[in-house]
Amino acid sequence: MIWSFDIIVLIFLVIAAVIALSVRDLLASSMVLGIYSFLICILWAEMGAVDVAFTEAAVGAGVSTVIMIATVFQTTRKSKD
Amino acid sequence: MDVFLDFLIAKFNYWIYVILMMIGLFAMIAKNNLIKKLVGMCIFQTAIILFYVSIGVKEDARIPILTGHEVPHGGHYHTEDHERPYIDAKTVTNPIPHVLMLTAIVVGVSTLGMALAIAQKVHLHYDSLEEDEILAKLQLGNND
Amino acid sequence: MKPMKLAALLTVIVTGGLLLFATSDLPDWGDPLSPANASDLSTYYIQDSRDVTEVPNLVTAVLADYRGYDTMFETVVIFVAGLGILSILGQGKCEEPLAQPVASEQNRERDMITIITCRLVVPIIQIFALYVIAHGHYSPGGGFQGGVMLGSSFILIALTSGLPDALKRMSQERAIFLAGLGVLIYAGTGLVCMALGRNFLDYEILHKLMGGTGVKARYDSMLIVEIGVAFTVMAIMFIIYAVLSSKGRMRGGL
Amino acid sequence: MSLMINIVSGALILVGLTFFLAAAVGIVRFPDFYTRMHAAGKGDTLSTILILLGVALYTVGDFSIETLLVAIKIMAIAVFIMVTSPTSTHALMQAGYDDGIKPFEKEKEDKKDSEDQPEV
Repeated sequence: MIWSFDIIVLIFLVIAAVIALSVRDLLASSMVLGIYSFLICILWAEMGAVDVAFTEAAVGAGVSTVIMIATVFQTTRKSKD
Repeated sequence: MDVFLDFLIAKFNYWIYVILMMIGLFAMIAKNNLIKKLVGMCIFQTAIILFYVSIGVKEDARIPILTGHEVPHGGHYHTEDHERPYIDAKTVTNPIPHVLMLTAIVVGVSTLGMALAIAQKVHLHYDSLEEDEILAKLQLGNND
Repeated sequence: MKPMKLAALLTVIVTGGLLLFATSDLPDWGDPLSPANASDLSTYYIQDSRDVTEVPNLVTAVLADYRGYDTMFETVVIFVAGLGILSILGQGKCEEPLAQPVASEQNRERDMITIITCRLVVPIIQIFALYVIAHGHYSPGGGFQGGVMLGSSFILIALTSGLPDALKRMSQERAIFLAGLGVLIYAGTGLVCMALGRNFLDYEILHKLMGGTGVKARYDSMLIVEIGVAFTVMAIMFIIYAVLSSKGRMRGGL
Repeated sequence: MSLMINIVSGALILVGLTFFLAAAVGIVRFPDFYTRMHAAGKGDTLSTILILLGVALYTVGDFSIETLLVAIKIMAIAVFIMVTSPTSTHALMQAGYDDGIKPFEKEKEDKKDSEDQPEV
């Protein structure tokens, strides 16, 4: 564990979460959620949870983002809030 | 200053987890769009998983994969004969939260897929993902 | 909608304030002597589990052996989620027109460069996924990660050369069969243990079938169990993508 | 010998980071989608390969079979990135072109306003 690195990544995490929820384009929202997942993956690797980080890298950046984008593509891209 | 820094390092993680959790909760309650609600659900879920994993962190500890282990050849597994070094539990990260949360992530993505499927079904019926529009159409259907 | 947002904000602030107040009672971050870290159970796992199972990766040992029952039902949850998605959106009977013009189904020219690169990359991904599954005893990895990677290699095929092309390699029936097979491998291992007179998922007795000692039986049956998990996860990940990207029609797609 | 290797690998990582910075500046400063992707694709690939090369060289510093194996794995990652990163950039560009994004043209911008720097 490296506490300074940890604090920086955590602040980025909050920024990414707020952007993912405040942006009006749902496609952009899904992409930012992918970035959020990757930041969390970095955080877990730093905390020593390598297995969890590996899973999150495969799931969050791979499958989760893709199925989210597939849904946005099949339904609608616009959001009112 | 040092006291404050120690306090910050000790508690800063938990504060951020609470903030992330509350961001997710707020999105789940107040956002109008169904996909946005699901994004909030994802953030809430990861905040809880982060909390669990950070419980197992130990200062200056290694990852929970033991080294210094030679693979026995030819199926000779004499565990009594091997000289195992004593492992100090303080030097290895606690593996239990990792195990619990590893499955939670994969189950999380399948539940997210389920929720997205329901959202697609809702869009198929009401041609909208906005909560208020769906409610208005439901009201219209009831008045008939 | 305004009062709703205000109420939500109030709820969030109150709950968050209470939780922030409660963090003062939590142990410090990274404290090796916190109750969770100094418990007998975690100390036992760290000190003794390698002698009992021969697996240096403690997470794999705890996941597939000590907590095997838990992992089995997590696998079942994933399987059920896949079936649920199929039953919510599946059927392929929906008649409303595609969101994108039908041209995307056959006529749209797929990009040559991406297709060729994916042909190059997909086998490497699959081999690496198999390595991750098989090498989970010694490095980070295991059934869940390898399964997700195998599934995403099929998703990559579907993304570049179209969903029909991917369904030719992994049809819906085959995916469901593989998902069921994975759960069957896992539960079957447990049932064999029961048949030999031990508890469910108590792998030690399997040395009567596989030879070697009880420790080696535990080591080997962990791999078998991980393979079962990987089958289920791979198939369900692909089903989730295939259903969601085509609105359940299983044609067209992104 | 070890010091020499450390210096060379440090220099490689530093050059890679410089290219990374250039790519990031390019993404922010370039006027339209295509030029931005140009900066991202080329800068990212080169800088990642340079950084990985530096890391691999640093790993080989104390030479043994194990460190050599680690270095080979790192170089495998570099080769993988060399194949996939330009392809993903190309796919993004293709998607943008299919979507009908107009490329940036200097003349039109000049007519609008005569500033030296194009609007970002």
